[in-house]
Amino acid sequence: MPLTTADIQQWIQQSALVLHENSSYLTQLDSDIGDADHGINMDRGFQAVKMKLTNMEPADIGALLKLVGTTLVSTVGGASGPLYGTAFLRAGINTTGKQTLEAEDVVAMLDAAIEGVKARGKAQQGEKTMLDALLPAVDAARQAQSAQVTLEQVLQQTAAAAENGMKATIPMQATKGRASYLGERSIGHQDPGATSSWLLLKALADVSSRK
Amino acid sequence: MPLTTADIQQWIQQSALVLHENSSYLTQLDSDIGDADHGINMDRGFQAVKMKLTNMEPADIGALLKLVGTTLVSTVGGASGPLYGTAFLRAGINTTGKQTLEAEDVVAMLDAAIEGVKARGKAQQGEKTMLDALLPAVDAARQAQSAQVTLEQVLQQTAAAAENGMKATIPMQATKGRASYLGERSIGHQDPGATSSWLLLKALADVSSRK
Amino acid sequence: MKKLINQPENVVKEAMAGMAAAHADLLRVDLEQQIIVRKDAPFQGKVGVISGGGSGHEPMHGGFVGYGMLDAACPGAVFTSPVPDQMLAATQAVNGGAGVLHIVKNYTGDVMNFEMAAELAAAEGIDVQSVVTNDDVAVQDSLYTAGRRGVGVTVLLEKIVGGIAETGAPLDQVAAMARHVNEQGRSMGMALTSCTVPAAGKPTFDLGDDEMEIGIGIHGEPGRRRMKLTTATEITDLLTQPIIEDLGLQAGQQVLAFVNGMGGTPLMELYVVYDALQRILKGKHITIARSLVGNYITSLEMAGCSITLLRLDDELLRYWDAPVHTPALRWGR
Amino acid sequence: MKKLINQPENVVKEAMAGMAAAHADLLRVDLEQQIIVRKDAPFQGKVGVISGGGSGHEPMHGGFVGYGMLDAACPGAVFTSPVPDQMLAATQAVNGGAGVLHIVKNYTGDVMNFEMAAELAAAEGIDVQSVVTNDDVAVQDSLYTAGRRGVGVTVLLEKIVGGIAETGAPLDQVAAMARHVNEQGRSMGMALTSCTVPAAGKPTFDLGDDEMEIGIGIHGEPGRRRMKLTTATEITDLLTQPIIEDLGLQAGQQVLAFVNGMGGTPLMELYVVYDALQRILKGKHITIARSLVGNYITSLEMAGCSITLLRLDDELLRYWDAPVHTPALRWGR
Ligand SMILES: Nc1ncnc2c1ncn2[C@@H]1O[C@H](COP(=O)(O)OP(=O)(O)O)[C@@H](O)[C@H]1O
Ligand SMILES: Nc1ncnc2c1ncn2[C@@H]1O[C@H](COP(=O)(O)OP(=O)(O)O)[C@@H](O)[C@H]1O
Ligand SMILES: [Mg+2]
Ligand SMILES: [Mg+2]
Ligand SMILES: [Mg+2]
Ligand SMILES: [Mg+2]
Repeated sequence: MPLTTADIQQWIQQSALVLHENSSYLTQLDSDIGDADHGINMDRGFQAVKMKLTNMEPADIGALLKLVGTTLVSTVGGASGPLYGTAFLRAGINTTGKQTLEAEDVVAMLDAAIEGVKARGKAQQGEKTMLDALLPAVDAARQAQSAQVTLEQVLQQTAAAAENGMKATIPMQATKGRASYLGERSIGHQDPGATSSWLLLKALADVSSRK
Repeated sequence: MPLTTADIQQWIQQSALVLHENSSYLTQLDSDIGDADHGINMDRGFQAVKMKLTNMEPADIGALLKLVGTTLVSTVGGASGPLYGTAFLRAGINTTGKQTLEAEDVVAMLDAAIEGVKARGKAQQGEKTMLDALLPAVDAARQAQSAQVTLEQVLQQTAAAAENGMKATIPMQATKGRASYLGERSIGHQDPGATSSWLLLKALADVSSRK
Repeated sequence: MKKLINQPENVVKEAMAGMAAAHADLLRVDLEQQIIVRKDAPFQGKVGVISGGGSGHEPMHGGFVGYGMLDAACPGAVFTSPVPDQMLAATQAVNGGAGVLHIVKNYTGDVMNFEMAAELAAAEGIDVQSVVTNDDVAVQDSLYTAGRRGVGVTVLLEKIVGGIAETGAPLDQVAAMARHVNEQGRSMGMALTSCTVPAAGKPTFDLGDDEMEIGIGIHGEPGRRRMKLTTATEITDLLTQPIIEDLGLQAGQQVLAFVNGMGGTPLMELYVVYDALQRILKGKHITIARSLVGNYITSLEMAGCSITLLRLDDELLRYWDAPVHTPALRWGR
Repeated sequence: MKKLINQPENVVKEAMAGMAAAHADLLRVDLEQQIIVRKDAPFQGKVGVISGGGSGHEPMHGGFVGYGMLDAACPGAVFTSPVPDQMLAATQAVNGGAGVLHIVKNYTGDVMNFEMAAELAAAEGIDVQSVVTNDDVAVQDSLYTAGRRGVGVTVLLEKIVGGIAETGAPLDQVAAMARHVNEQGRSMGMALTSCTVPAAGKPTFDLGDDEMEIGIGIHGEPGRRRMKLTTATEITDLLTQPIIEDLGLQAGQQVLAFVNGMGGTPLMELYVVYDALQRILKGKHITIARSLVGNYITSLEMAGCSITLLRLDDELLRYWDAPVHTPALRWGR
């Protein structure tokens, strides 16, 4: 079963919930190698998104995701604001006018989102950023989709790959973002942005499973 | 045996030693009801006195005590500087030209010193200040002297009365000096200035005993 | 104890040396006599204005030496009144024949040391008058205390009195203005944390994680009472109401509102307190004609703040607005 | 957490409201758009100069808005870059037709948000140039980092660039001056204690009683290395040598020496550090032509300091000395 606009709405609501619940955890991760605000930033952004969504009912998935993107840009700040903001904006542009997403649409959407993150942040895989969760995730999505499994399974494998990617940031030395200032002292800590990326993709898989 | 100029020199040196050793203790007492500097102040003053005395040999007891007084005024600051400074100055004036002190001279000297403290600080007995050690001490000295005991015994009873007076400051509510700002919260703490007064009089008794 | 110092016993001297180097255009610092003097003092025919007190309250007083404020300051050891020798040297250094005003904060030690200095200066034929500030409403002004402490008003008074002295007003008038400012102002302070006297090496008092001290002075003395920590708005109210009452401030009157940091509290929080204060005053129809927000009379690294209100009249306003050029306060030139 | 605040989520707004009330003569504070604008902006024909960054660094940047310095500031959440909407609103508010300079500290978030704002402003036909400050020698400027952080030089740059903008210089020249200042300055900082982000509620890092962090930024990030606490003189040396080397400072050159407090360190200690600094420079025959000592770019209540040296030429000196009138820096008027 493809994802509908309502499912994507669900995803965003679920993301807001999960980020709210994990706000202290993300901030704690950011204390270790950053400035102790990542959870606060993400929570502020997604609470603003929730507020926005009580007042309007976007017509399609593209409109919805664009709204999420512009709201995040306008409320998150820091590094994660422009990055996640651009990701959702690009995802929205990629899905303009769509009411449903099949597995291949999801792959295309993730691709577009991640291209946005790369363009904005100029980071590559292995620099200990959210891309280390996102890039393996979209690779896994692509593989699963070409293996013709169900959409639910695609999304579960995507989330699993994000989780592995997130964990793989622990031994990395950061060379982008605030953690890079620490040099070798950044090694041994999990990247907060990679963690929030996993939480977002996990929320999408969970929504799809619950259908 | 009367106290000689050398004995008074001894007393001042012994006082410098005792105040140095008790500097943290006095400062701790002053932390509780003041501003955590009484030990530091007294130590600074008596170290300056010691320095002065390495360079000059006052001709008589009066000259010696005046030198102590002016040095304390110039180096201690705070409340205790003018008070102890005036006390030693008045003691010095009272003993001008003297090479020895009999018991009655000691009583007269203490009287003069304490009059100086009262004139400068305008406090009375029971206000939780150094006077609560000094006034009972001079009373005890006067009584002992009229009882015709030895000078050593006079000084021991003087010091004992100072110690009792010092302890008696614990239940008092301060109405003079910095501790008075605390109102009832000053109750239950021993006054730092009364403590340093006892240490000074104890040092005098010890010097006399050691003769 | 974590401080940017070398030996505790040298901190005052080294800080003075730093001031001397940083403000050579404004100040003459005499490390021997331990006084900070306006570079171009004394001025013939101008009343010299000096102040002094224990160190650890920076920028007060050394940071207030300069055009339109103090002619000299005498820093004592940390939290310890300076000694008469310093005050006498400062008095001599700024005496331009029109006499010298001693601005003294009401603490037993400060009062007694300045008294001795005034006696010595008088013996030299220098005309000295002393004004004692005692604006802290946290202390009852009764027989049972050493009287109210001099706190925040001292800063405002030094500025205003320095302003009138700059006009060439005679000593009587300068001293009268000082007494007038002191009468028109009241303060109260609170602490979130203690402070550590360098030579003592540990905090003067201990405060629980959820506690604050209300009615503290500026020497790390404990306050009148300990309370559970509450919001900035409630704290501001706790400090402001006694001031308003004691000053008898009425609707329609105008004040200078001064939110002072104790040294360890960030400016952001002081502005939060100022916001609460201005709402309280607005509610009572008291006009804030001038304001001052920042660390001006501190207590080493203590976290906390004090609030001072000074009732303004045209004259106070004029001398507050008059040009001033010191390391810590500067405007109009 | 012990702070003078109400709810952590309101602290930035309430501090802005406090600033609005305290500095109504200088500032227009828009709590809706979350920008602080010079009261009389925009000025026809004058380049608008704006800056912005996370809150918690007060007085930077809001305290630097006024004559001769910034035309507007955009405060973000604590330690979080503001969002493009704020920057765009500030850009619009100060655009007097001669274009707008964005002063951006080099942090990934700040750079990206300002980039987006500049794109939006360009789309509206506003001429925008951006200058990124990156003066922190604690960070290696290499492929392996996000580049050096913008720290103390930002304060000096905002003053000097504000000075030249006030003369009516065109955008190209104002931007070139900004790049020049950035090239001539370097900084390094250290912390004795951590700080606590209000919304996080506990210290960002833990530091032993005898430890310090060397090479910290201004966001409570841990530094490059942890060391045993040592004397002010040695700490000053640790911070100053890399700056001198990196700037290639030579005997006979003149500098502006800036000792900055991180928020929780008393002024007395900053002067002790300044004294150590001036002795080091004197030993190398480098002349301190101007100085600045105080809390100007802070990290909440963190105890510690940073040192900035800016090599001066006649032009920099002229614009540094030019009149300025902001809440936090004022001279010449
Ligand atoms: N250049 C970049 N590209 C991709 N992600 C980045 C980049 N820089 C930082 N990030 C991500 O942003 C996260 C930090 O976000 P956040 O704490 O909200 O912002 P800030 O660092 O401005 O405080 C990091 O954990 C990292 O995953
Ligand atoms: N008016 C006074 N008369 C007599 N002794 C006083 C008076 N005021 C204070 N003292 C004494 O001074 C002591 C404090 O001295 P110190 O701590 O050196 O000065 P300060 O209070 O200025 O810090 C008190 O403990 C008290 O005994
Ligand atoms: Mg962060
Ligand atoms: Mg004391
Ligand atoms: Mg004292
Ligand atoms: Mg941040």
